[in-house]
Amino acid sequence: MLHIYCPHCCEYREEEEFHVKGQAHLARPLDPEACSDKEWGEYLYFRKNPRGLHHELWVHAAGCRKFFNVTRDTVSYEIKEVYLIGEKPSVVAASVSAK
Amino acid sequence: MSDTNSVAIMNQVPDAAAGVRAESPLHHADLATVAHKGNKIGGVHFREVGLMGHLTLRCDPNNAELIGAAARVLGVELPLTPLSSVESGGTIVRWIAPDEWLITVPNDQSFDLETRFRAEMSGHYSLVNGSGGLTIYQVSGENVVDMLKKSTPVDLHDSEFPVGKVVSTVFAKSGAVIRRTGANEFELLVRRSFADYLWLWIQSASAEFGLVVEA
Amino acid sequence: MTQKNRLQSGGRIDRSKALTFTYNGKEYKGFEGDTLASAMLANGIDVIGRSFKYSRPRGIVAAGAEEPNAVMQLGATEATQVPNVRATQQELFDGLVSGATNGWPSVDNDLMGVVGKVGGKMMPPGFYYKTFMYPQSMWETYEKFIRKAAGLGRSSLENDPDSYEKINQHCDVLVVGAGPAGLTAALTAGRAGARVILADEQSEFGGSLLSSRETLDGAEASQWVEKVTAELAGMKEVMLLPRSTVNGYHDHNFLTIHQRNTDHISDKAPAGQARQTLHRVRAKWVVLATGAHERPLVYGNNDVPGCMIASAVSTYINRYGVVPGNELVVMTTNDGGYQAAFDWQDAGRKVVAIVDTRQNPQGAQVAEASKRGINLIKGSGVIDVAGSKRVTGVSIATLNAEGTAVQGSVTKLSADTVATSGGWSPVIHLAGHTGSRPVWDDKVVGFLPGPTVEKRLVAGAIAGDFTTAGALAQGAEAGRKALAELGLGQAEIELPATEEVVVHPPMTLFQIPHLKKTSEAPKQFVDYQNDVTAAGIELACREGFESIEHVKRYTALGFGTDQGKLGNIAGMAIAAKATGRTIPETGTTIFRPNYTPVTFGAMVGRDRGELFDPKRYTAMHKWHVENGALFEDVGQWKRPWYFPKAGETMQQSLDRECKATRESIGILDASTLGKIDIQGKDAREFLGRVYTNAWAKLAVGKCRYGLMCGEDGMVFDDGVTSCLGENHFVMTTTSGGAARVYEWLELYHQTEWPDLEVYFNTVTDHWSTMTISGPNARKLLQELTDYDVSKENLGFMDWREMKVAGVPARVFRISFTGELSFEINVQANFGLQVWEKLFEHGAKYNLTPYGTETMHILRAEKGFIIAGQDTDGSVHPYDLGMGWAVSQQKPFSFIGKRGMAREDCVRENRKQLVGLKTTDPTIVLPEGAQGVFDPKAPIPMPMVGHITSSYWSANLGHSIAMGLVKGGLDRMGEKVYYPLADGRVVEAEICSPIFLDPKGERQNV
Amino acid sequence: MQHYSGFGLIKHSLSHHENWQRAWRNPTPKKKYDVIVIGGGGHGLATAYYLAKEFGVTNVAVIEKGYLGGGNTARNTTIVRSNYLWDEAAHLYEHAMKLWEGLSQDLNYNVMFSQRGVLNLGHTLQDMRDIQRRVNANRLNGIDGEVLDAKQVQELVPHMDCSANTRYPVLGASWQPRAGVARHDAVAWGYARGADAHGVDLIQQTAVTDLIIEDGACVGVKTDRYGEIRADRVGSVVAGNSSVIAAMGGFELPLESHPLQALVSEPIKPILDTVVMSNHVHGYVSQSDKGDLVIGAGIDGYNGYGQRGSFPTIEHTLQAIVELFPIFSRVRMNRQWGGVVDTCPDACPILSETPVKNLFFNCGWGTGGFKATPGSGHVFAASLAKGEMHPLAKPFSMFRFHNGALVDEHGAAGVAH
Ligand SMILES: Cc1cc2nc3c(=O)[nH]c(=O)nc-3n(C[C@H](O)[C@H](O)[C@H](O)COP(=O)(O)OP(=O)(O)OC[C@H]3O[C@@H](n4cnc5c(N)ncnc54)[C@H](O)[C@@H]3O)c2cc1C
Ligand SMILES: NC(=O)c1ccc[n+]([C@@H]2O[C@H](COP(=O)([O-])OP(=O)(O)OC[C@H]3O[C@@H](n4cnc5c(N)ncnc54)[C@H](O)[C@@H]3O)[C@@H](O)[C@H]2O)c1
Ligand SMILES: Cc1cc2nc3c(=O)[nH]c(=O)nc-3n(C[C@H](O)[C@H](O)[C@H](O)COP(=O)(O)O)c2cc1C
Ligand SMILES: [Zn+2]
Repeated sequence: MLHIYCPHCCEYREEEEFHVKGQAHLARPLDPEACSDKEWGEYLYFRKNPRGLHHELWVHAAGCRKFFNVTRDTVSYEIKEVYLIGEKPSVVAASVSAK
Repeated sequence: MSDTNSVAIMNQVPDAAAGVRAESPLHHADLATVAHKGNKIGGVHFREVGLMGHLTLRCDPNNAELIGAAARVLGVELPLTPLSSVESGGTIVRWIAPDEWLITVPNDQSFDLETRFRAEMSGHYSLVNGSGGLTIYQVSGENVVDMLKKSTPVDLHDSEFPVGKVVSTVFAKSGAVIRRTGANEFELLVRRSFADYLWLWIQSASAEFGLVVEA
Repeated sequence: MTQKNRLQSGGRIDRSKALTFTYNGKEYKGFEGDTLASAMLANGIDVIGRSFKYSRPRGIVAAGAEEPNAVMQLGATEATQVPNVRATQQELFDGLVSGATNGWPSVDNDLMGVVGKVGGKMMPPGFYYKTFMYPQSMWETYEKFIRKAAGLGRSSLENDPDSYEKINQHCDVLVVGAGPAGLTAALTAGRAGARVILADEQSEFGGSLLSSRETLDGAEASQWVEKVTAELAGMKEVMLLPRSTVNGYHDHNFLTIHQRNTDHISDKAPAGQARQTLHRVRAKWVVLATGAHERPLVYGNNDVPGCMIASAVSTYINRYGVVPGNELVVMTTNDGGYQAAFDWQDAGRKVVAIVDTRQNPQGAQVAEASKRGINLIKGSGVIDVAGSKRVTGVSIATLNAEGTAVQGSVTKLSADTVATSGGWSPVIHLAGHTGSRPVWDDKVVGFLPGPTVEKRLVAGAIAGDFTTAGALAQGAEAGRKALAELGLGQAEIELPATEEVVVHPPMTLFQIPHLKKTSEAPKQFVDYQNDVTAAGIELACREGFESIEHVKRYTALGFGTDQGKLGNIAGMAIAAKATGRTIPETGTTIFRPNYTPVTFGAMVGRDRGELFDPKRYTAMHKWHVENGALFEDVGQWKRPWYFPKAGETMQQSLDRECKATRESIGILDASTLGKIDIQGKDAREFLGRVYTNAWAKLAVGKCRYGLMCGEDGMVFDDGVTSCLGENHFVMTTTSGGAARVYEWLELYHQTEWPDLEVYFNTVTDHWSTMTISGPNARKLLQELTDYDVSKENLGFMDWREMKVAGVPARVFRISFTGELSFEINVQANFGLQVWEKLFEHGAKYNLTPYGTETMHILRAEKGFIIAGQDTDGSVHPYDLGMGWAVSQQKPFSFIGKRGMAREDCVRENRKQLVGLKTTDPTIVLPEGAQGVFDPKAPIPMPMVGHITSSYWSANLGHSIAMGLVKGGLDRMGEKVYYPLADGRVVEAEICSPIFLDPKGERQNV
Repeated sequence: MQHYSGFGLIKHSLSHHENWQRAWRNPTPKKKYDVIVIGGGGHGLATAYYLAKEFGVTNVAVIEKGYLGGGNTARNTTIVRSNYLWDEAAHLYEHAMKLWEGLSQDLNYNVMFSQRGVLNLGHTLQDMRDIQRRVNANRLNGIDGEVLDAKQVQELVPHMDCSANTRYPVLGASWQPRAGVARHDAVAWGYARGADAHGVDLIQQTAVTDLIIEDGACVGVKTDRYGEIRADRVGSVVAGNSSVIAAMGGFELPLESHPLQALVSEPIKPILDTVVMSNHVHGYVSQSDKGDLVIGAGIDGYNGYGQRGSFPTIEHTLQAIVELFPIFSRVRMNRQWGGVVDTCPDACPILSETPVKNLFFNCGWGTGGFKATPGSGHVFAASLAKGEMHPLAKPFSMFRFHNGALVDEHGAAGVAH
């Protein structure tokens, strides 16, 4: 069970207090009508789903109800960093596959 | 500088003259009788403090003007430190989130308080009366921590959870806002619809220590 | 029978407290301090069960968690039956009732044993997969027989009378295991004031020290244990948990401890006590000091009762005062095994020989053996034993230096007990639970915990140091390390003086060779519980099951309730040899929770029965109960379903409720609807983005219905939102959808549109909501308020503040029934009061309470949808014929707009919601019926959509239904057929879903 | 291939089982194959088997990074049923069901497919509506199924608490008598043995580390152990790791990999003959032929490749099991584990061409693909053989997530299996 630091409550809390909301930094296209079906479909459904470092969105559902970002290793489950909405992660995958 | 027209505020409490009985969420449990008939000694004490006025204030903690105005209305500074609370006179102010505080006053003062907020504050904030939806369970006693440990995953050790600390968290399969009010004294703010479930839970979790119901 | 194997003195049992227990219906005596196993051995019980596959007689081989055979049925009553209790871990209590889990008609004379003997040869690993296939139709019959043989113990058939506790714990250091290493770790951390939990599965602290005769500071080791335990017990921040197994190690240092509070007293917990407690621990640091398990050697017929591990023999003698036999042969690959012989001899029984597989062992133990005059046979091994229900003799042969082949002749000796030691396996199980893989250590001849991301330390035998001095020192060191990491300062403890031991290097040997090839040799068991033999493992490898995981799965190695604690390493070694690999190349299988099995009840705690899931109530709940309501579960809410009167059928109640509402007035408790207060100057803009329809112009005092879609354009919630002030709205959601919608709004606000000035607060529980509906609704309301509720003053889709029955209220004139309706909202503290007042005044109008079912009928008569019933996540507003609720003109591309414009969402012939009238008006279509256009089509029939809602309408005098039909909106008047399960085909005509008052005159009065 | 039979067992026992053939070879891969299947789980092995046996493509390699059948195939609760709601899914799963019914004989390997029936319980009125809807659809699609009321359920499962005084009483159930369970490992092994016998090379302990893409077409794979291996067509059948392979091809999939957990009790004497599943209280259970209760837990919300999930999920599941079967309260849990399930937004699989030519994906089976193993393998083999998707696979293109033609099986599949 994960132990997660809420950057708003400023302490660690149990996973049971949180909901995970999937991949972080998925910005809603500013002009949806300009998107093709393909682009809209990709926004809606297609995900990085990486094996390794992953930036994801969580909400402190039973606590302060604030959303925030977590960088977590999806294999070791280690949490590398927690950061606020609007911020960029400082821990990122060393090399993204060239292709 | 009032924006009372843009929001609807309402005195939700009937005049005393109307003779309307108010019923707290645990009214049906008839705690008075339970208290009378039940244990007189035990490791956990329970009391419902119902029918209080509970107002949720939301505003930007970095907006000095609003924060200052709130302090003027309340007579105390809003606690800006996460998970802290202040208590002054009959008023309790709890930090709930960086932009949210839960204020408790006697229910018949909630309209007055709301009116004063509306008069004093302007700009982007919200104030919501949630009095009907909340009740307070005061739990105390030698084994109160033992009982709470069965119910919530937060760390209740004095070093981690000093008097005055406030935590919104999971409580059994529901939730609660927990505030420590003394060495062996806590206040749980619970939602009306879950009140009966939590009451059953607390009875069960306290059974081994003996539960003293106060009314 | 007397306790023929009990020593007159010694051990940690209390001979003054005799206890009676029964095994297989026969009474025996033991003492306080015994385990069930030690008491059985004391009484000379050899056969305690039959093996799973071959039904071979089995005896006790170990003394702790690693025991594979002594798995018993426990319980004096039906309700307190527990299957598969390990006798070596079950403390004896007076009145304990136990039995073997297998064996028919009895363990001693088991008929399946004959099958095992004869058929055993035909049952190599994987035999199931190779047979029982033909003819295909016979499998069911074969399987019935296979299942007859399944299982060990049995489940109780009655409900558990006991309760279970669950507690959340937090600590600085969790120390697992209270042997010398765990004790010094805990003491060091404890002295610095750290919050420490020390857990040990055994009844007392001390670990291996409890069964050894070594001294600490010149005194019995147990004295030191007592001293340390007493000091720990006096520390405020230290929690001591004996009889507590750390069963799982989860991510981020979350561990669970299974504490058995009363299992040592009785099979049923005393009144008021929880039988077991599950501790859910979040530890800042974990010290694993779980010790090591001795490995038995693998040799011919090594499962005959009387074959044991050497350290267990010592434990029974030293800790329980029980010598489990008369004539002992020890076989060992290391110095450790000798101690059993010494203990045996000191207990006054005969040591036949020590057989050391090493060619030339030297050192203190060897010297001691010769001093004691024990027959020491070097460079040899026990290759076979004689006997079936008890060992009667051994065959000993000389081995080559590597221990891979027998050399020379075989000597037979008489013996009834064979104690073997094949070295020690560190108890690394917990270290592997979070994905860390163990690493092999040649010197230790065992696997050690691998690297981990957890904040975890190891100390003592688990770390490969098998000396007491090492354990003591490593424990203290782990304690100091944890303190340093935690920044909790420092603490020193004084370590007791230990006896010096000079150890001769062990030999790496697991399987004792036989004269014959393994496949032809007598069965050499590796995993007793699953009857896995060395030959079986070799066969698996030969057949291509080379990965150790394949070996496990093909042979069932380590699959048992002991999870292979005793046999796994030997099995891996045998597989390694068979495939020409090293042990580290072969590796271990994965360690998973539980370390030892955990009672379901303990995992469940008090979340069962009444407390399984919260029941949510409205302020009027008590009234509903008193007035005979039956309830429907809606999410966690208990909502009145309908209010039957005495003697009424459900349909009669519904007819009455429906009619009363349309003819006069009905009332619904609608408090469960989600309610969200929205404030801020951008509230209106926000609503425009999350709803499909327009909000820019909704005036203060007005209400509007809205549809909420996902980004895919599919409807997921709906409800009425009212404008309370220019910057103030209250949104209602479905009862089940409230939490989801609330989080949805916050998600968009916090992550997408933080610049919009708006705040959301849930007020669901704050308001009691009661809906009065029907032609007399206004009259009733007017009686209770001074406010003028006339049409002119409170129009349809208006709301006003007023007092109702003296209570300040917001009254919304909205309608889900199509009748003149008022939704009265008051602070919930006054809800029941107002509700009762309505009845006081409503009696003359026959005010009739109705529940969700009547609500469903009334709204269906009007064609109103219920999100989640008439929608399923695959319909958009146009599919529902609700294009009117979508504003394509809004400047902002609201959520759902782009989604519903995708190619598949705008194609022809989508399923659309329509009304359906059965040709025979008396037939009520079942909800969920599937429609076809051609009832004669062969199966598979092309289906065109299903019935979502369907009722008998007492008001209309015919049935009504709504359903999805392909292209339905363009097929008005056409027929759809519903072939039902009972063979009937019901014909229905597509129509408007608005069955009643299509112009909406009734609600507009 | 050596034929397996009871008679063979007797014969081999006379030679002390020394002469059994290997179930499969351990070959060194060739430089080039007609088809490479990435992933030696049940689906990958079935694909290879049918490619060779039914479609004549025998120059095939299966490349497996661990041991055969060690992925989700090794860790599922083995429930097999075909009572899916939507036509597209129902036809695909029923195709599999038909193959299950003769599989042991076809493979000459007893996969212990046991048609002991599956119950999907309903606890709310909406559950019952959904059950009616699904069973009616099944019936008209030619799939067996019935709606049972609580009393009938009680008769089938005498030890379950079907009384009215539980928190969420059992109102009824759907019942598919032909559904059941199978021995998961045997399925993988049976297909592996069959594929090997038809000439397929099974390359174990070898991970695909990259795809070789030339001119927009996939022409082979790179491996950690044998370097480059070329092929005319490549099929990826790696379940939870599909996004990883897709990234090698330079695209994303509409998938998320989550931990899904399961657990077994200690073996107990047979007490439960059917499979009981409840979406509402969130637990499902059957009893294996060894006697252990095989219990499926829920899915964790976060992405995870660790083959383990969170403890509360297990607690929650056992609460549900004890709620349904209060008598199991004193039974004990032996082992728990997790798998990595590839969940699709519509709870249906992806059987698809991809943006890369000659690269095909079979994935997205999520929490419930074991039951589809034969059908999935068969249909995917047909597609790989032809270079064009089989008609039963067509609705499951990954591109449905562009145009919106989802097949939403959440109601029927959900978390349940
Ligand atoms: C706990 C649990 C319970 C379940 N219960 C059920 C159930 O009751 N009924 C049901 O129908 N389904 C169930 N499922 C789902 C089912 O297990 C899967 O859908 C199914 O087994 C998938 O089979 P597969 O062959 O596609 O994948 P897998 O068996 O996972 O095989 C994929 C293989 O690909 C290999 N691989 C991955 N990456 C690479 C690489 N780069 N190179 C080479 N090889 C690679 C993996 O090692 C793995 O062996 C359950 C799943 C879990 C986890
Ligand atoms: N004679 C030999 O060759 C030999 C070999 C190995 C160890 N030893 C002796 O063993 C001792 C090693 O000391 P130590 O402290 O490392 O180990 P220990 O065996 O003394 O103590 C370990 C304790 O941990 C408990 N335990 C294990 N797993 C547990 C779990 N999951 N939950 C709760 N409790 C659990 C065990 O029951 C035991 O009480 C020394 O005294 C050493 O001399 C001797
Ligand atoms: C249907 C089924 C039944 C199982 N039964 C047992 C069992 O009786 N004993 C056991 O130890 N493990 C059992 N397992 C679990 C396996 O030991 C193993 O944990 C699982 O296959 C996952 O593999 P892993 O733990 O090696 O990652 C079973 C697994 C499945 C899928
Ligand atoms: Zn928080």
